[in-house]
Amino acid sequence: MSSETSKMSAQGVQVYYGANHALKDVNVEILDKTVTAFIGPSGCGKSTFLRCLNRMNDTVASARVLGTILLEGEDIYDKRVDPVTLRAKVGMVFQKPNPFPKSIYENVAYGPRIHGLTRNKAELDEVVEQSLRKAALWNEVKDRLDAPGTGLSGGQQQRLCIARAIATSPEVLLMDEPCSALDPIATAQVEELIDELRSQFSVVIVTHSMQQAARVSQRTAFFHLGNLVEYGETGQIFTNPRDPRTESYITGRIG
Amino acid sequence: MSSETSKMSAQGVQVYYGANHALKDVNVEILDKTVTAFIGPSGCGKSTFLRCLNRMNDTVASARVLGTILLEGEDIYDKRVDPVTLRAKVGMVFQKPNPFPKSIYENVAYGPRIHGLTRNKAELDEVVEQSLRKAALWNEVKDRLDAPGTGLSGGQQQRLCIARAIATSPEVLLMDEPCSALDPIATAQVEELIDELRSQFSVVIVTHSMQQAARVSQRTAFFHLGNLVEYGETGQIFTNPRDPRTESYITGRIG
Amino acid sequence: MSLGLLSLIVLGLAVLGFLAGRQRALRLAQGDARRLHSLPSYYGWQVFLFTAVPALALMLGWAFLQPMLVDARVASHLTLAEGASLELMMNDVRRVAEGLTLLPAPSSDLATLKTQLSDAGVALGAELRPDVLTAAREYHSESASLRMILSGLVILVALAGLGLSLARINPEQRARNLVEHFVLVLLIGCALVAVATTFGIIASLVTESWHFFQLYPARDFLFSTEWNPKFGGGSSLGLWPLVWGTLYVSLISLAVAAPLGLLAAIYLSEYAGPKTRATVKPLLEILAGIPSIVYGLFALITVGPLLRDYFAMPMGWGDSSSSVMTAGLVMGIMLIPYVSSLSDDIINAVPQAMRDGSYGLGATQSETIKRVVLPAALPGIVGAVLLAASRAIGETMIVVMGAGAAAKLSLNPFEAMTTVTVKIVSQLTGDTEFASPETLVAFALGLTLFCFTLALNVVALVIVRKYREQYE
Amino acid sequence: MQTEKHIVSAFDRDLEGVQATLMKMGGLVEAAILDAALALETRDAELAGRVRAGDAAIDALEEQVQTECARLIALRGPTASDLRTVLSVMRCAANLERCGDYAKNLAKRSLVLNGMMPIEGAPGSIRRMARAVVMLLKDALDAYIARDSVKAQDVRQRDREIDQMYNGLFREFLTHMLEDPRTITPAMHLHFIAKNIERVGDHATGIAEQVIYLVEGRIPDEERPKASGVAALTEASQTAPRSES
Amino acid sequence: MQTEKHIVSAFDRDLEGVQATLMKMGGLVEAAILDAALALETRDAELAGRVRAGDAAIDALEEQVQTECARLIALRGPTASDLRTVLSVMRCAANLERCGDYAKNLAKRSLVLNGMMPIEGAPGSIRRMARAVVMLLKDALDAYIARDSVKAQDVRQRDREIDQMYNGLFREFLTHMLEDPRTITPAMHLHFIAKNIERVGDHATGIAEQVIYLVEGRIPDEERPKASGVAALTEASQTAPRSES
Amino acid sequence: MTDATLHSPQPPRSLLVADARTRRRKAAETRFRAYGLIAISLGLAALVFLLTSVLGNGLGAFRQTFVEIPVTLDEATLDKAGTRDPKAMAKVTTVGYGKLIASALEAELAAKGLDTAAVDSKAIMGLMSKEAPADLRNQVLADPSLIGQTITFDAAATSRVDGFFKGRVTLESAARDSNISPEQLQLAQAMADVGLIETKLNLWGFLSAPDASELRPEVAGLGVAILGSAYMMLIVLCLSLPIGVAASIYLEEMAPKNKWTDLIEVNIANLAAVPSIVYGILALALFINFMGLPQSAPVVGGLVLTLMTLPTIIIATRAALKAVPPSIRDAALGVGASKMQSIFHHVLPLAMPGILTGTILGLARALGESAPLLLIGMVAFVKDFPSAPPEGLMEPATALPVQVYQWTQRSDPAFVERASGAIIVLLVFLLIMNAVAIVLRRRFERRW
Ligand SMILES: Nc1ncnc2c1ncn2[C@@H]1O[C@H](COP(=O)(O)OP(=O)(O)OP(=O)(O)O)[C@@H](O)[C@H]1O
Ligand SMILES: Nc1ncnc2c1ncn2[C@@H]1O[C@H](COP(=O)(O)OP(=O)(O)OP(=O)(O)O)[C@@H](O)[C@H]1O
Ligand SMILES: [Mg+2]
Ligand SMILES: [Mg+2]
Ligand SMILES: O=P([O-])([O-])[O-]
Repeated sequence: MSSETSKMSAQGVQVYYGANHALKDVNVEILDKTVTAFIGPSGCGKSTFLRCLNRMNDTVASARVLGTILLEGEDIYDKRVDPVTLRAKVGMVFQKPNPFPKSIYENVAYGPRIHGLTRNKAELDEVVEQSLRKAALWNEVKDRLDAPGTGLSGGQQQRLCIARAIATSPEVLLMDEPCSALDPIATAQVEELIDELRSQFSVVIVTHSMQQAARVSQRTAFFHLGNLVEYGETGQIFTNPRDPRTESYITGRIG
Repeated sequence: MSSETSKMSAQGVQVYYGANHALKDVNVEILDKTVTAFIGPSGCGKSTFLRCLNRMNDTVASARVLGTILLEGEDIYDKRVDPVTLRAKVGMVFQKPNPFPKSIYENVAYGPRIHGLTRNKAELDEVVEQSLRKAALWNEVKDRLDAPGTGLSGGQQQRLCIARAIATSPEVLLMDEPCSALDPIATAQVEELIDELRSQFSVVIVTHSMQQAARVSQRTAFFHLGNLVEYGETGQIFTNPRDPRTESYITGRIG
Repeated sequence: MSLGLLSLIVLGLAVLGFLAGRQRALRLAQGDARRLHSLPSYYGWQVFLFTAVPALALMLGWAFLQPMLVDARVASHLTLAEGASLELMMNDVRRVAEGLTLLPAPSSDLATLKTQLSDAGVALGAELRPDVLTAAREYHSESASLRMILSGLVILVALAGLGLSLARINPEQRARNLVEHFVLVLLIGCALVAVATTFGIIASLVTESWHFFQLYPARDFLFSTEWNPKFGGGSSLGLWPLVWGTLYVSLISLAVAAPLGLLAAIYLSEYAGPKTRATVKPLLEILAGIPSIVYGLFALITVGPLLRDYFAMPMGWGDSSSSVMTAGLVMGIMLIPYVSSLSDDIINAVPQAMRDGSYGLGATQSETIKRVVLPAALPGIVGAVLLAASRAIGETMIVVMGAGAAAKLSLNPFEAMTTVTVKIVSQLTGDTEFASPETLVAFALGLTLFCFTLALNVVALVIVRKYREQYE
Repeated sequence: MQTEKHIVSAFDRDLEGVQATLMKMGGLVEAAILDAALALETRDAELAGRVRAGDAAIDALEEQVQTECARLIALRGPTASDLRTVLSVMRCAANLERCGDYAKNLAKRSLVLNGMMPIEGAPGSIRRMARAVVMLLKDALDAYIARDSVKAQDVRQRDREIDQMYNGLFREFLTHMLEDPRTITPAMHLHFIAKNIERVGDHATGIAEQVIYLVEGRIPDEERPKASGVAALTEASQTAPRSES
Repeated sequence: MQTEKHIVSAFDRDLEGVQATLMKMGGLVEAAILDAALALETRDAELAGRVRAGDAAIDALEEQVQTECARLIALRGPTASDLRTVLSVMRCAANLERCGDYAKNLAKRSLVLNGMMPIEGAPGSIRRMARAVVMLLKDALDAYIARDSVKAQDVRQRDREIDQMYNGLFREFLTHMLEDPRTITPAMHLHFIAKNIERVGDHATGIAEQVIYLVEGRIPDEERPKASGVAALTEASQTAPRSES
Repeated sequence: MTDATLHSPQPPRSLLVADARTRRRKAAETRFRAYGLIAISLGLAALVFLLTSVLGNGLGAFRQTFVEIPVTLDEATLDKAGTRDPKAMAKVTTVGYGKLIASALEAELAAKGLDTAAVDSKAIMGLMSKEAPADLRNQVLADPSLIGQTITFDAAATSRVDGFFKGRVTLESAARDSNISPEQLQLAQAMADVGLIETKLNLWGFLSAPDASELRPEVAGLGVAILGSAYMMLIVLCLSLPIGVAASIYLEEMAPKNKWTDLIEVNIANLAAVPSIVYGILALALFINFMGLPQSAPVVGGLVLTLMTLPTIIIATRAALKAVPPSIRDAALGVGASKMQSIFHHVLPLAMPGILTGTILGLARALGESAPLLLIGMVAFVKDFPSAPPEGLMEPATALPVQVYQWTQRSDPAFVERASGAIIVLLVFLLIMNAVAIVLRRRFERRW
């Protein structure tokens, strides 16, 4: 189903928030063209690790990241790496749909604009259309690209955010509980979209819902108390986990 | 498992918000000592119906309720009924835990105080302790009854709210998505509690999570577009629903 | 060259720099902006900032320093007459110098020059003295030459910035990061203005009070109960009558504002329908938007006489239209919206869930308010009342116009009393001479007032802040 | 049964995948039974060997179906008709696997029979019965695919015919044994073969019952319409004990 | 397997309930087999009749287990070991139900045999074998309860002994038939009875395999350790074909 | 559990019967509601009382009694050379014009046949403002072509005559008044009857005229004050908006959250609540005493008001920035925008309505502020208009609220009317600013 080449590779990642050791020696290979899910109880460090992958943790003053994270072999925490460029390559979608209060078009065009990815309006139009198509939103919005993005329904907004992230042609898409603010039907649509996106991107998704992880991911990583307890093929994690903590969590014996 | 006597009975209930016909001819018997779950897509009228049951809809100016709702044979929409008295008998627990910013003790004592249910402090103490015990919270808080209720964890807060509702010795407990603001472990604890409460109260719970409805309820009502589509034994609804709409919803074909 | 023109030139250069920088970056990237580290306009902005900011900063600094430099040099030309102040003479010098720049052909004769000057709109109080004229001439030429030097320097700095930053442009240059750092420094500078203000307030109050206490014993100021300034000297400047008046007025105003404001806030946030709320709330807030001078006038011409004619005189409590009661009542009206608005916000901040919780238990609305909402909002409300108190203590115009000027320690609210702020105004308006204790006492009063309100504010702010955090 | 698509199409994909595997299994099993019967008639040791070897593939498919279904339940948490589908797939696979075993057993016994005295006509009868039972199995699987409960009921009815064929063979072989004691050993094998083929019919009925479970949500009440209950037994007591053996 | 409790204890309760039903079924099945064997030996028609009637209870229990399990999956969406538990319960119930069928069939045939010439020693041998197989079944269920995979492996090994007992009986009955053609019909019935008891052993093995699946998450590779593979077959070709019939 | 002991004393109650306790609770409810209503009514009554008092006192300021007389502008007296050279014409002083007016008035009285026996000619001139001749002179100098023509000259009547027609002055009060006699008033009444004296709208005159001395309240206007206020507002706007926004951006978005920024935050909140008079002291000590800026100059007023407004704007701006949900920032950062880009592209534009609203409200407060201006000498009597900025910023001026204060300090009761009138003007400005703010807020209000 998914090619097994590694896209990102985290080696011995540790994160401290001040004195709080939030993440302890995490080693994960994010595979190319694969949906990887991070599950685990609240506060176990899923989001923290996710935000390490595109250095969103840089914006938290107290956060300190140790270890190496490679994107296609290059250390993203190298001094010469500009986090801004990195984030264009490792896009992010957030828990609550957060379109800019601008037109749909402008929402999608923003990334290409600030990164100077297109040379003219025609190219930009093309990028916007392609991104919206990939996000399975084009047909719903093509007649009202000038309408404000905030006027869309929750699920559409989230897909717009995905389109926006896609527009900078990232290699990896990070999603932090992208459906937790959506109703079930919108959730299903976004899950469906994630399933489709996997043919083109690596997708990493944090979710509280084990059902969701089971539905959309090919690989699952289980975090517990800042440790990466188990990482493997989703089917195996859910039918026959190796670690008793994973088993306990999956079957609802620990939170 | 549950005795089959009817506690509340809704007959031909219709609700309008202004011109919006939100609920269409709903007939439901809420059984005594049974957990009844309301499920259905967003906006189908679950909360609306729930709030009819203790006249919380009275606080919405535009809401108009037709039909009869009987509590042990008495029409709760009768002119002579004071909603204030009704709500002491039909308690309510809300989506977000909302303890009063007072001590744990005061939170629980509030209801009995305003209704004058106890004659002296000793009786009140007794009521508070019993309520907290029933809410499976006593052991966790007995040493700090004077600590503020807001200092508890989310799940504890929700159980405190349940204790508070229990303290007026209601006959029916209404819960509107009581776990949707809680993390999985707290959710599980509250579900467990609901399961225990059923030996003493009728519990009616609105939930977005079908898994939750399946886990905690004995009866399930499925609402769709303001209609009560199907109402029956939970196991039957989930394994062999009668109405194709229920089937579609349960199996994830309509949102 | 006037400063305005100079700044225009600098800005013009900066705009040119922007265009050139952008262009150069694009050219270096062979027209494909994607090869640049940053967007082309950032290269332009970088040049703009390096051109404009140092030059303008130099200009501003110079503008502040120049008068001091020139003053120092010119003062040597003046022979100071007995009793005359250097300040006043320097004022003349400046005026004359200014006049000289206006006149096309200033006459060398003193008398004609004076008429020439007065025709040009420079009215001189005293005779034009020769040494003043020389000083003015000196002043004039000094200023002119300094201004020339400045202009040259500023333009040079601007050009240097432009050239250097243009030369540094290359496609790998992190223009965006550079610009952003630059902007950050500007932002920090602006943030420091607020700090500087506090610093300025404290410094000016403390230094002048220090001067005062050298002239007048601090013990008398702090512990005497008599206030009786005499401009001839031998004043008694005791603080207590003023403090008493201040507190008395504030108390009365709070006694009016706190209950009315709170009850109004409760009614508006809990009972009133959206329509009532939408009309009444802004109406009440008008009260807060009305300047205090208006209240002052109201006290002076309406409330004062009213109270005197219908209460004080018939009851035999006094016959002054200025009274503590007048000022307190009017100030109370003014403070209603301060209490009600803040309380309203605070009551609204109590989550609806809290009310639902109470209704769900079968509480009536007033029970919910009294037992759940108000206790939850109490710290915030206390904070609101404290802030109103701070405002009452510092309020000036109402007491200046409504409370009277007599420093008294009395309990009769219909008597005129005075407050700290009134005395600050009365000691500092008119001809001020910064040498007598009667003037300088105002700074000591200011310091007292500042400390009072500071204490109240800090307490109130801490309370309000804590309260806000509760629901976040 | 639902005809609309799931909102998340991955579930539909998975479900279709596992049902396709089931059908593949069905094809293999049908072929195995027919081949084994042919090998018996033609005394073709090589074909019989192939059938025996082929059972491993059927077993592997069954294991795949069971694992896939468990995975599907674990990952998708199916309910209502979806759950019934998954469970019925699991049960059908178990049924088919057992049928595969019978085919293998038939092939094994046919190898053994190759070395013994042939019994006149018996292999032909066996093969006819095998053909009939494969038809039944095919129809059951068709009914499954089409979610056709009428056809499934028909399959359940037709199982009686298989039972009757078995009863006939039982008597026939018994006659042979009584007539000629040398045929006792081969007839014993034939007895077991016939019994097994009759069991295939029962499993086809099992699949048909799954179809009814799928469509109507309940397993049909009596296990299967019986020829006539106790009456059949007393009759059979002289001949062959009925069915659930 | 997990030993901690679920956070939501209702699931544990349900799971325990269904496993208790399973154990009850096991008890009924064991008793039915022993009773049927006793009825055969003592020619006790009344006891045999009771065994036959008792099968309905076993069937009902099986249906209850299956419905409960489906309900459990629908309502709780179990995963990992919980899911395995539920699935294994379903499979064990199917196994036990089948064993119940065999017991009923034994009882039926014992009724038929009552009216025929007794074969010396055969009922005693059958009963010994039945006792052995019930021991096996009991051990398998004990292993299930204790989640004891070692014991389960032991059960799988001991199934070989049952197979050997069956082979012995097969020869014995064959000898009887060859010696006295009048015994052919009753011996045929005894043959089938022995075969069925051997199958009960297989089902016990099946339950043991579920234990291993439960504990280790996979069905053991070879279906069961065989006596000796092809060697056994060539030997058996003269006697009885092994097992998977 | 001892469930049985719980709530045992409660007999089952029917929903349909209200017990005594319920009725008591309902009564308490009604009472509580009434208290709130009373409080609101009192507040609103105070507002109404205040406004009617101000309006009642101040509306008169927009009307002015004029003596209307035809005056022939005699070339011989006014432009002896006949060159219409303004310089030459300026040689004719107000005294000359005074005589011209006096004769014209007397002629007119005679023409209308009014009996002037009871009043002498000085008293007749006393009906008109002392400013009248200067007024006429200004008219002529502004338009020399008028010379030789007969124009109808509207001379402002003195404050007493004005007061008489507005009901403030009566014959009895005139009897006790040294500035006017009952006879003069009777004459004035007679002149009014024949249309020589008329009270009419004088909006422009009131708004544009500069202040006038103690003796001529009738011509005192708000021109200088409005201009001074405008200059100060200009300075406040130009300084406090950019500085305030920049400071807020730093504090809200950029600054690390530590003790120092916490201190700055408390400091700013405190600055917003520091009494305005303290700012006056600061300005006096810093700008005037230390930096030597001129007293009474708009620049000093502007600077001190800037300092005062800054915390308000910073607080409003920070609130507006805070109201922009963090998700917007995350969104921008997530697609690879830098922090500055996320702020300047997204956060700031979204916060702009809030910032502008806050700024306008801050300006409004600054516009009405008087205490600090008193201390920096803006109470001085300023009759001359300051010139255009930037020079004008350094010239003496006054401000609206201070003008009010000044007028209240004068003894002539006519100034009370003027002060109230000035307040109406001030309130109108504030009303406009607040209305703009409200419109802005309504228009761009965003619910996230
Ligand atoms: N900005 C922060 N400052 C300090 N500590 C933090 C910060 N963010 C997270 N933490 C801490 O780091 C730990 C891991 O947090 P993280 O947000 O990664 O958990 P999570 O697994 O994503 O939880 P959730 O499911 O609730 O989102 C927690 O203990 C949390 O308290
Ligand atoms: N206060 C209200 N005023 C007007 N319309 C309302 C109000 N509350 C609910 N409605 C409308 O009534 C319908 C039913 O709403 P309700 O809240 O009962 O749905 P719900 O099933 O609880 O949905 P959800 O799962 O999202 O909570 C919706 O169409 C909603 O828009
Ligand atoms: Mg709802
Ligand atoms: Mg097999
Ligand atoms: O399939 P069976 O061997 O049990 O008939």
